[in-house]
Amino acid sequence: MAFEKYDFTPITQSIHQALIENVSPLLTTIIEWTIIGVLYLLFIAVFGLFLVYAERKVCAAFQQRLGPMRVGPWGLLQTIADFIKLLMKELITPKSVDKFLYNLAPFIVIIVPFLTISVIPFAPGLQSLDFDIGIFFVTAVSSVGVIGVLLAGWASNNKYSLIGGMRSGAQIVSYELSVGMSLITMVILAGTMQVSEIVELQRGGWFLFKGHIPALIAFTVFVIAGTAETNRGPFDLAEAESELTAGFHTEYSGIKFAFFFLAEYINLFIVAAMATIVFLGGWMPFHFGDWAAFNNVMDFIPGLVWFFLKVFGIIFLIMWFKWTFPRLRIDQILTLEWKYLLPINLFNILLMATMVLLGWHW
Amino acid sequence: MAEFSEKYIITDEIKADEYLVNIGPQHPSTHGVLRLLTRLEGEIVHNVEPHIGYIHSGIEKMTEALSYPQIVHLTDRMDYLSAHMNNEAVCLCVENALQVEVPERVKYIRTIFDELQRLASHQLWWCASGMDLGALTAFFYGLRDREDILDIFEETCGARLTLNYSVPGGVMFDIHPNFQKSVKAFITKFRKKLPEYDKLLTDNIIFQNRTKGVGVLSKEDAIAFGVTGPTGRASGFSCDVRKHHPYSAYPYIKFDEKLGTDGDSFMRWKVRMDEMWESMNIIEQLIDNIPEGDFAVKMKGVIKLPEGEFYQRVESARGEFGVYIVSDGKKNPYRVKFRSPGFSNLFTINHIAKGWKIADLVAIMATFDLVIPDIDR
Amino acid sequence: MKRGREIVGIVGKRKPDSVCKTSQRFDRMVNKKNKVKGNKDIGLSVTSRNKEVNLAQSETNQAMTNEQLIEQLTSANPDAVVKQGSQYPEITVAHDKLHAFMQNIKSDSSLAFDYLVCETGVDYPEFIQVVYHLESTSHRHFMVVKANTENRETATLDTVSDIWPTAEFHECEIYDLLGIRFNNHPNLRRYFLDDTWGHPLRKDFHDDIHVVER
Amino acid sequence: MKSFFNYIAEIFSGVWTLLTGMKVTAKYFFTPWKNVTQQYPENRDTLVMYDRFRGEVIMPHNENNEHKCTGCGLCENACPNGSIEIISKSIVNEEGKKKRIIDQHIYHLGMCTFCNLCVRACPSDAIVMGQKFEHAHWDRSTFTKVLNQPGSKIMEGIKE
Repeated sequence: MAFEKYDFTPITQSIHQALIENVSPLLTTIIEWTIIGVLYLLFIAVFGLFLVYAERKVCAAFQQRLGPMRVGPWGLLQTIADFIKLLMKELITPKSVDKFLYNLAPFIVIIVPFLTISVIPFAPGLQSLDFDIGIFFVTAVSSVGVIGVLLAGWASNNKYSLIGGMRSGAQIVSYELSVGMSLITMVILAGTMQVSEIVELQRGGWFLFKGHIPALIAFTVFVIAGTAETNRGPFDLAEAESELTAGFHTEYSGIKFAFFFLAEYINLFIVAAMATIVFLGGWMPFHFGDWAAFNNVMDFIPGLVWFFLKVFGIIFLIMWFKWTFPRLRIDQILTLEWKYLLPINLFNILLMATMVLLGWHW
Repeated sequence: MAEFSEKYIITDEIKADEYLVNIGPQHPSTHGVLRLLTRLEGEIVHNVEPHIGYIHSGIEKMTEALSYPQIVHLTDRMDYLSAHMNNEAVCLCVENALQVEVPERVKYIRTIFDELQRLASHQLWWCASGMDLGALTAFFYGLRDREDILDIFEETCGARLTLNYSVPGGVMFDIHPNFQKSVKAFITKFRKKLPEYDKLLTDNIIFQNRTKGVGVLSKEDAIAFGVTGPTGRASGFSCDVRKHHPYSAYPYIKFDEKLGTDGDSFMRWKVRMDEMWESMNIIEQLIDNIPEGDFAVKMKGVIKLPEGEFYQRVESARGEFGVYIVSDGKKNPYRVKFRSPGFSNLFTINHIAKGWKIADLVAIMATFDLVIPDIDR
Repeated sequence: MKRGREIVGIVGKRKPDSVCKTSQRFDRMVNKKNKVKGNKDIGLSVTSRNKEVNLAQSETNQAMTNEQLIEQLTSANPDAVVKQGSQYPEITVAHDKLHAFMQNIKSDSSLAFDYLVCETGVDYPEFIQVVYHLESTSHRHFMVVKANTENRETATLDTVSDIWPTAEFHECEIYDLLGIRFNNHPNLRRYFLDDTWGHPLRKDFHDDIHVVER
Repeated sequence: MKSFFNYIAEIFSGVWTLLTGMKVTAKYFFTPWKNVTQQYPENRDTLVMYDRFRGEVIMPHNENNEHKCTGCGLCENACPNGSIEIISKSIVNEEGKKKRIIDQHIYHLGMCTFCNLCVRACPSDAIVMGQKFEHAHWDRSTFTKVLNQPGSKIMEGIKE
């Protein structure tokens, strides 16, 4: 197919080939690690900044405002200026905090997206780790982040932070379940946990359309639970600013605060990316039945562009939630999970399994 | 005063699994510098003790050195969201004391301004409590529509917030030639916007779950605690001064007093939303019928009240606002007391927030519509 | 703790354009649900006070005129001083009989002053006066009760916070600004000012640091 | 069974209310030309204040550097904050009579609450409310202004 020409495999292969011919295998591995690390670091920094800008613009548009307009054309450099400000700010460590845990928490929080992002295929051949248990890895690793939030809440020696941390703990632990369940639903359909293979299986059609009703339900549940897991409104109880001022990161300043901030947006990206991969066919272009002319045009758009288009679509949806709805109360959040999402999910898994068994999917 | 100091901080001993949280003086949901000393167990509120006085400006003391027109301008600064009602209260009190009958035109203008001010205040309340409940977009929609009212104010009075439009004997200026046109344009526009408010929050299932049944204030408690305004009416306490002790042009018009039954946060919300519709109805009844005439009667250069005590109640956006003037016949009052609705309303918060979660405390505070300068005076 | 989500319905009369369909649908649905459960106290409750200003009076048996009111009060309390020609019926009670008097006018069904509108103090050269503005929510009477302290130095009065809870907070304010101690008050503390301040609404209050006098 | 249907109905009606809310915000998102933000310092040229706007107290002078202030002091009395001070001086006019005229009409902008009482009190309409509202300044002393321009005279025909 036409979009095969955007495959990144030849590039990565040639770099690997060039290295292995010239230096020792150990050095090759080290250099490759470094390149990947730097690339991800750059991606996270740039994409995080961009997402912050995008959020400010999107929320401004929802609220009939213009958003940042002063720094750079249309305020494009605003987040960079903010980032520089955060870098230069004094790192305040309050007197009676648990210093070790207080300093550790932001790092745990920022490490998680780094780990998770490694299994995400951005485009054909552009993926650093291709486990055969990729989905499992994502669900396992992403729940580590809550430890950072809990540590931050506990170590800050601040009651607001503690409440925020505890809320976040209860919330994320609950919603892990729904995220996992809805992913399992799709794993049943796919028959594999390998991320690249899941994307490959959607060549003939996205899972959202292939699995029709149960996939749609799973997608809805995944988006809701994903929003909750990233601590974003209407589930932003952990940092509910009208109740807890800033929740678990009240006492953090400067770059440590930036870590929390950045991690939130990268987690947002990861949720959107997982939804894209599992439900919307990852980097696969949109095909409409047997309409060859349309499909060929779609094939000319590179996989990377498709991937990010879908990711931004879901990020926009999640932002739309945040800027429309009021915040839930902690018991209502748990009610939503245990009384609504979980039963629906369990039922949905059953439905999906039946469907796959009987071959009712497309 | 030392014997009272030990009671100053904590009224009861803290139990083993309780902890104290200071909500305020600088907290996003207190809308000012109110400090709520809250005893929590986990997230459950056990006791709330309001501490006020952070922006006490001593207006009652200041008035003792000012003449009556000058007092009027100070009342803008108390409940800045119902500035015109406060102005009107002082003016009515002075006029009653002097037995001055103001022209019909003044009464109509004042009533229209009252209702516009009530609309502006309720809009700010709507958007700010939306923000308290986490719906930030509501904040901007409310401010956007409030802007139109403030423009109308600015066109006629020259100020947006601290109007100082009523003066003893009338109003400061005649209405602007565009006034009627712009008010009508605003009402046409706002009638379309209010259902949008409902769609965005009132109907929203998350919002309803957050507010329904939360913070119930019974009718008996509302009366006993002197809770007035939309907050009291949501509990079924018929306390509308406009109905029971009509002043200005209120006797001439037909309007409903919106009474709730449940007294929960949702009812308080609903009563205020309904009052906005009612305010628009009132304005529409008056705006075309403003009689011709003077916009003020000629008062003496130095206004001296006869000896005696005078009390005037008006319905401000937050409840019953009262002015109590004790005059000794000089040009300055002997003593002025402002009965502010917020002061009485605030102190029920311990009574009704007990046993609810900290997020509900925010919802209750939001629906109480507190303005801190009104409480502190 | 009761966490019931009773449905409340629509208050007052709304214009048709204000009726929100989704809300009604939701209400109807939950109503149905609650009926199944057998909750009787649920339903749309539309109340609105209509045109008559005197609705409250027609609900109750009779409304007294101000003269009748004064007459009834003075017959029960012969030593109370009635001021003539004032804006509202006004009665001055001796400070030692204040609490009993207040209890009586609250509990007497023909008076039923259940709403303490305003409580404040005025500093006079010989005494400090506490002024109570009272209203009856059933009869819609309005009355002013006054009580003088014995002197200005040891100004004390009985609290009425056990009769009207709102008085508790107004009395704190009066204590803060005028320095009247209220006996039996549950939690008399200063609301606005620091302990180092005097009582600024007293006429002899002077503060060279904080107060600029012209 | 009925409770199960209620459960389902609750979910759908709940989601429906959420979608109505999202429709409202979406309406504004997709009509960005209706945005209400004003880019303030940039739109200074087109910014028109309402004619009654109370920005500061000014004393209009005509082309002959004449004003209408007689120095009667009514505005000083009317001001609640003491932001107006009138310093008058005695001169001998052409007829040889002693006459008090205004020397300096001092206006403390920093103390002014823009209540319009001074303008109302003025019998000869000498002072009016100006439209300027950008009063922020580095130095507090600039807030004390002398309203009558140097060398200005009182206009002819203004009654004492």
